[in-house]
Amino acid sequence: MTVSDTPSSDTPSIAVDALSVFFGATRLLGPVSFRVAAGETLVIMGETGAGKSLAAQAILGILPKGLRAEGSITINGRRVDTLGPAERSALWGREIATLPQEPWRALDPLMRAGPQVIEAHRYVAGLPPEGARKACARDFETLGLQGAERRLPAALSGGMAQRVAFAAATAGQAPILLADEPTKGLDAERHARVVGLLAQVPEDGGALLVITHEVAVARALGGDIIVLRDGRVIEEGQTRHVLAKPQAPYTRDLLAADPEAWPKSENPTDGAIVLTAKDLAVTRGERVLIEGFDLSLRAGERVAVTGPSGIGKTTLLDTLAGLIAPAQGSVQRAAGLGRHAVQKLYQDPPAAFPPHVSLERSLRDIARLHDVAWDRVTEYLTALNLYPDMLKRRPDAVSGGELQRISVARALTVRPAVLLADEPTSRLDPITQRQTLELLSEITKDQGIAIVLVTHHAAIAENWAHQSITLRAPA
Amino acid sequence: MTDQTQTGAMPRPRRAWPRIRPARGLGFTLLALLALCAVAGPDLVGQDPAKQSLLDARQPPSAANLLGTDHLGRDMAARLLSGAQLSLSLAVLSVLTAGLPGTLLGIAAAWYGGWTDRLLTSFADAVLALPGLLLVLMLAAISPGSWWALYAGISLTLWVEYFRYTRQRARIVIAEPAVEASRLLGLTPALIIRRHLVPEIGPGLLTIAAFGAATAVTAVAALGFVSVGVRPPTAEWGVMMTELLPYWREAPFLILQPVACLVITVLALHLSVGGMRRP
Amino acid sequence: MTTARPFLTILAQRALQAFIVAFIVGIVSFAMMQALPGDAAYRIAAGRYGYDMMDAAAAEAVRVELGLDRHWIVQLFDWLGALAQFDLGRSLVYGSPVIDEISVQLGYSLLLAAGAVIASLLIAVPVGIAAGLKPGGLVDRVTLAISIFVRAIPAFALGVVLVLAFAVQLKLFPVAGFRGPEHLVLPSLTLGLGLAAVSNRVVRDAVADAMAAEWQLFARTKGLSARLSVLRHVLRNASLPVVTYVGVQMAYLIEGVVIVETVFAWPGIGHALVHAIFARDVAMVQGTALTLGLIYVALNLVIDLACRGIDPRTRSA
Amino acid sequence: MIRRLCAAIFFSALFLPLPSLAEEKSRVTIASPWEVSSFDTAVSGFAIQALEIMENLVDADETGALQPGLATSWSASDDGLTWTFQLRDGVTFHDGTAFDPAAAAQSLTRSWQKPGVLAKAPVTGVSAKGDAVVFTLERPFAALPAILAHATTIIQAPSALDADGQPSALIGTGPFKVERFTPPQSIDLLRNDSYWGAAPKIPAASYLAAGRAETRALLAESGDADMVFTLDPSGFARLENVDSVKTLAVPIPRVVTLKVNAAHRFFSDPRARQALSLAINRDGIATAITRFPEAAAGQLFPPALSGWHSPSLPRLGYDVEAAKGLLAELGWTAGDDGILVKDGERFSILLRTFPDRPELPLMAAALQDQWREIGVELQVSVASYSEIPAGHQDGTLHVALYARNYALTPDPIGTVLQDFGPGGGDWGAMGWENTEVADALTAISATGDQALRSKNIAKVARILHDELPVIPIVWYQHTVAVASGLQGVVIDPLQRSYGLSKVSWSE
Repeated sequence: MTVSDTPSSDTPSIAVDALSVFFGATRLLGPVSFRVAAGETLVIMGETGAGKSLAAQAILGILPKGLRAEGSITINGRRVDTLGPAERSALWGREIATLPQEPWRALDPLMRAGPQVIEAHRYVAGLPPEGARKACARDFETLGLQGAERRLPAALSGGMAQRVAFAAATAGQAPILLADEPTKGLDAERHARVVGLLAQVPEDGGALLVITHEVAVARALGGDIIVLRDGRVIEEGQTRHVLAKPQAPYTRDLLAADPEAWPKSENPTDGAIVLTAKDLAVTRGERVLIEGFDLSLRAGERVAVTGPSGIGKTTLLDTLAGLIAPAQGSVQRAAGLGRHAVQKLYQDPPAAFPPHVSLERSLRDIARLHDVAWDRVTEYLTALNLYPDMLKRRPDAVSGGELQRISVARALTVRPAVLLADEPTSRLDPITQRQTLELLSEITKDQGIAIVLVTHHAAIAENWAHQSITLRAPA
Repeated sequence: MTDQTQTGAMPRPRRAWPRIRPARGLGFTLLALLALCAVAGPDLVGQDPAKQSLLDARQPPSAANLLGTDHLGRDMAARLLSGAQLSLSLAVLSVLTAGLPGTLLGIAAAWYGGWTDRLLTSFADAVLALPGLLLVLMLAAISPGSWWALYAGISLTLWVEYFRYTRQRARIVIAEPAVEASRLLGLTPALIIRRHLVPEIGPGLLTIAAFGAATAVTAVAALGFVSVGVRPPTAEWGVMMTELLPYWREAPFLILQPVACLVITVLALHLSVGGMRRP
Repeated sequence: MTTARPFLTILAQRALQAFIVAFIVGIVSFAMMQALPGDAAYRIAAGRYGYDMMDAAAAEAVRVELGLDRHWIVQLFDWLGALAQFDLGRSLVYGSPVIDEISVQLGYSLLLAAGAVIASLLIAVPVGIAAGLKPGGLVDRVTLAISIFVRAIPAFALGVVLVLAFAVQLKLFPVAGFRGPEHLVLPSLTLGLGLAAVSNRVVRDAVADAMAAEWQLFARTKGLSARLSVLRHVLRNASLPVVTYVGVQMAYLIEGVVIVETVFAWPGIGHALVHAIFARDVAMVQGTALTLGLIYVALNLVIDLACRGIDPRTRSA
Repeated sequence: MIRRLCAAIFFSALFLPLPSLAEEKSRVTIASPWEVSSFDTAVSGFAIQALEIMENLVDADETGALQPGLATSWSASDDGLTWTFQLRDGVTFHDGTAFDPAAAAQSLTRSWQKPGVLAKAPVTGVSAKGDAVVFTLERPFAALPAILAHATTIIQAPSALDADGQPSALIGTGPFKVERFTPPQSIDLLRNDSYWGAAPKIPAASYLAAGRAETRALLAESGDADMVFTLDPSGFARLENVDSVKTLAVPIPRVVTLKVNAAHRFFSDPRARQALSLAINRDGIATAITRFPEAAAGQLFPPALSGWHSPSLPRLGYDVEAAKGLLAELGWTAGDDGILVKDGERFSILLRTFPDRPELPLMAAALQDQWREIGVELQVSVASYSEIPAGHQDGTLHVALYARNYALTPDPIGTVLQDFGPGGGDWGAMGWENTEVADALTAISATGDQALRSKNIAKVARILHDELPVIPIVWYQHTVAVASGLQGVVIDPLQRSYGLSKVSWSE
């Protein structure tokens, strides 16, 4: 990490003083102040929508239109918030590198992985073509990506895409790395690899700024931490200390919400069998993903299904829902169950609602079609800690946690016997995740609804479900 | 609340075309005015659009003839107003009769997929491969001078565009989890179309329609140019453009008038549609 | 979303489409020509001899000569049978082989169409990019207004105005005719402007979409300059919808071609088609329609291949 | 990359040295509306003749007087049934083959068997005899030489026909030979250096068919075309003010006429036809539409038709009240909407016309408005002109508007006989027969005696003027724009020739 004008060791790589972000007169974030020096790590943690990402955007100078930042930002000893857009963008890749939230979407879909890294070496680091190619080959080797140079982003797994993005982002040898939710949607194994990659940065003398809602990431990276809530700093200090002895109640809640800390669920009720799968096989194209899957689902039962990414968990769920005909074996619903007795919950709640229609409209449609009184729907909403007022909004105007609960209420409206939930909380912060899953278990227990939860979180499977099934690829 | 900063790296700039509230109001005002002109027709200026005065041909605007007179000494204002009736109804009708089946077939192709999709797509491709002009000219030849033949021919060549656009967009929407969820929840196809498809593809369709309205009128002009037209003394903007072309040097204000009417119509449509996208 | 199709599959699909198009075009144009009111012998005689020389006697002579009294099924099978031997027959009006007529005129029309597409791209691409880089900006709004205006002007009016400006006033290009490349400029520009009025908005949308994509932002934050990001990433991604749209536009080009050919006295197939329809020259209509249909299929093949060139997803995976 | 390449190609196309513009001004370019689509003289004869590629046995000067062409002299036998045309010696076709009686006879036989003027003449045979071509007739026909001056009787070389007997090249004997032919738009010509007559002064010429009058006017204005034929009134008015061109308007024997179905119950009484005629504002039409006020047709035969136009006939007038009176005499009364009614039937008729001559639909619209004044409702159908002969044959036609050329051949008798002879004609009278006219026409066609002809012509003209089987509206002017540097331009009112062989560049 040698840059010609390396700042002296006591100059922080990045210093933020009283940074606030406003929408009109509304303060969305701040004031926040922090500094990260070379070889140090700072983790910004907080609930979903706490404005964490705004901090990253303000530092880079890419705040969305209509938002305005105040306070000072200094990068490598140079005040940047007063600079024009062109000068700020000149820092990108050279002084400050950024790891994207969703690596798949951050890679050009039409360009192969190799060239996307090579061009960074060539145009950002200024290497000659041959040198850039070699540097890329070196990166791919170090990152365990050998052979992926000719692959298109669509042919990369999430973890691989994140590593390609890492190589591309850091090719310019910037001394600072900014990572916004780098582990979003990754399974446990990939999660660990990315965290390992990040942990390497301060060790190599870089400054690392990570934004995350996962306690495990903060724990693994150490350094300093800032806990945000509603855009305000709740607590800060050394990560080790804060995680061990949280002072603010909110931080305590956050830690307690870690699935590892959840109590083990009680024994299942002995309800009637509502859904049976026998010798089920799931295929993708010609490839057999899952074979010989058996399941007898009882009313009120909670079953968790875990397994590595790409094993076919979602396809299995669709087969159970009857959306896909089984490649082999059978799925049978108990006699008397109607067409709508099996419902799904989705990973990305905004994608599961018609985006241009108010939530109330969506829910009323369903209530009307199934002859359910509107009062019943509002009862469900209240039981899920939602107030009917928010239904006036569109799906993109409520938080992910709220929307997931609304989708639970929506599913309950059709009086299902089985709920199939596909990673319903993977995009939510720990507190919201816990609340959502707790409400789900309460309601399904009350209503005698069976639930199959697909998750990559071993602790959730262990602690929340009555029964946990781990899928493995057939030999 | 979730701001976009959470779900995406950055809020996307509006995909819509330049969108300004007052502009939209202006669009609706213009449309209302045009509709008024079409409904009231030549009565607005109290002149007979067919009445000639050969010796007063090609006169510039005056108190008696607000917009001047055409090559046969007919009042331009009265003819433009009378033309508004035909042109606007042609635009609306051809957009409707091309847009409705085109959109419905597009949805059907996307909804059922498989053979239905392949069949409809091949059919649309074959229609595109058949020179549209051939179709229009032949229909016009079946009933020379008839208004309906022109309109039917134009409408027949325009539907493919709606089909292609709808099919392409609807395929994406239908594949989304939101539609799957709605199906599982028991929404009827009609309701799914209303709640999911219409809001998603509507703005794009309206843009095509706005362009299609212009296409319909200029198509009449183009047909007039190859000597396929309506019976005199019918006034229609496209027909007038062709009729007045010979006088473009000595009286350019004549041909500019129907062109200006069409520009205003298309502009009004675009402004009031607000978002404008093409497939 | 994109399905990978091997090269041969594309060829086979297009070959099948070509066959279907040939069949449909032949049948439809024949059927419609038969359905037209009026006596074909009179129309053909009119087309041949002009109105000074055309009369009932000429029409009767034509009827006997061409065997128009035969049942339509016999006439259709005649045409299909000849077609199977790659014979398009002789023009009923001119007596010359249809293939000769088409081959001369088609060359000119293709030249014109190519000129128009190039002109439209030369206009639409820079304008669309300029507008798409800043959606909602001044350039965007001004070009939108101009697009609407150009769209609402009939091609013939645009043509004569261009001639007045560039040929009569500036004396840069000839008014009409088709001697050298300079004769191609104004007709191409007339057609190209009409096409560009729509396609610049397609380019603009595609560029605006690409500029808003997360990968574009990442290309910037990883250190590429705005220029490099546009050149290396945005343009390529934006070109996909544009290329597809150009393919669709081709189908509509033929209408414009007729007008422009007439205004610029350009010997083309659109013009020939119109005349053939008026003169009930069934053989010419069928031959021309067939040729145009096959060209459309061929163009689609080119578009498919171009998309494959741009989008590696359709090749691997 | 591709984009750059395309741009390079396009721009290099833009800035290539412009050969035709840079070329020294020696080639004369003609623009005219008429397309040349075929090698067949029966189809494209007019252009081939006017461009002097092929020639007739008989030529004609601007007044219509017959002149020797490829035949040096001709004579009829005493019974008038055999005509002998003595051919010119030492003439060769453009490809070097000899022009001889056999070639001439072959070409003429082809013309005779194709629809055209020769097919309508009472010919029974064409043959080569010695150094002459001999026609045998079934009855005397004085107009035969005139017919042999017609465009469809031009002589093409036998080598122009392909194996199937279809013409596949333009090979004639004229002062210009074809360099390049691009149907239907253009013909490039080179001087025929072995021409038998006076060689043209210009080395090369081009013909460009530009269908639109706007294009032709712009061609003239820009100087891209040196002789532009058939201008629209607006373009003509504009070019009159352009210094680099001269405009000319020559009256020609073409008349816009209205064919009336005299067999129809509405029109069987001559008074009905007279009423329709009286309701036409010819001056208005001539002033506003064709813009030659003096060309309002006061009678059928225009002054350009020397020998047939008779100054003594009273002009056809415009008198709406008189027209109404005549119709009232016939029992028509105005209905509620102002349209006349008789026996419960509205006076509503369909006019057929065609768009090939752009002024016709305009005049139709004018008639529509003018006849509404007298209570006649006119529907206008603008379609193929073949609808007119077709409507004539099946009797469904009411009225038709078209432009009739009475000098298709230098002697109008052929055309007039066709139009007003027994049974009427597709482009002439319908359901109207007059034995006096028929007899007079037969007499004219059989004799060469000028006094006898004049007497009979006057009779025909007078009867047509009174009875109005066709109602004349305006006479045509042949409008031409010529580059001011061009000399020796002669505008042929018969439109048989563009006069290319006589023009030259000044200096």
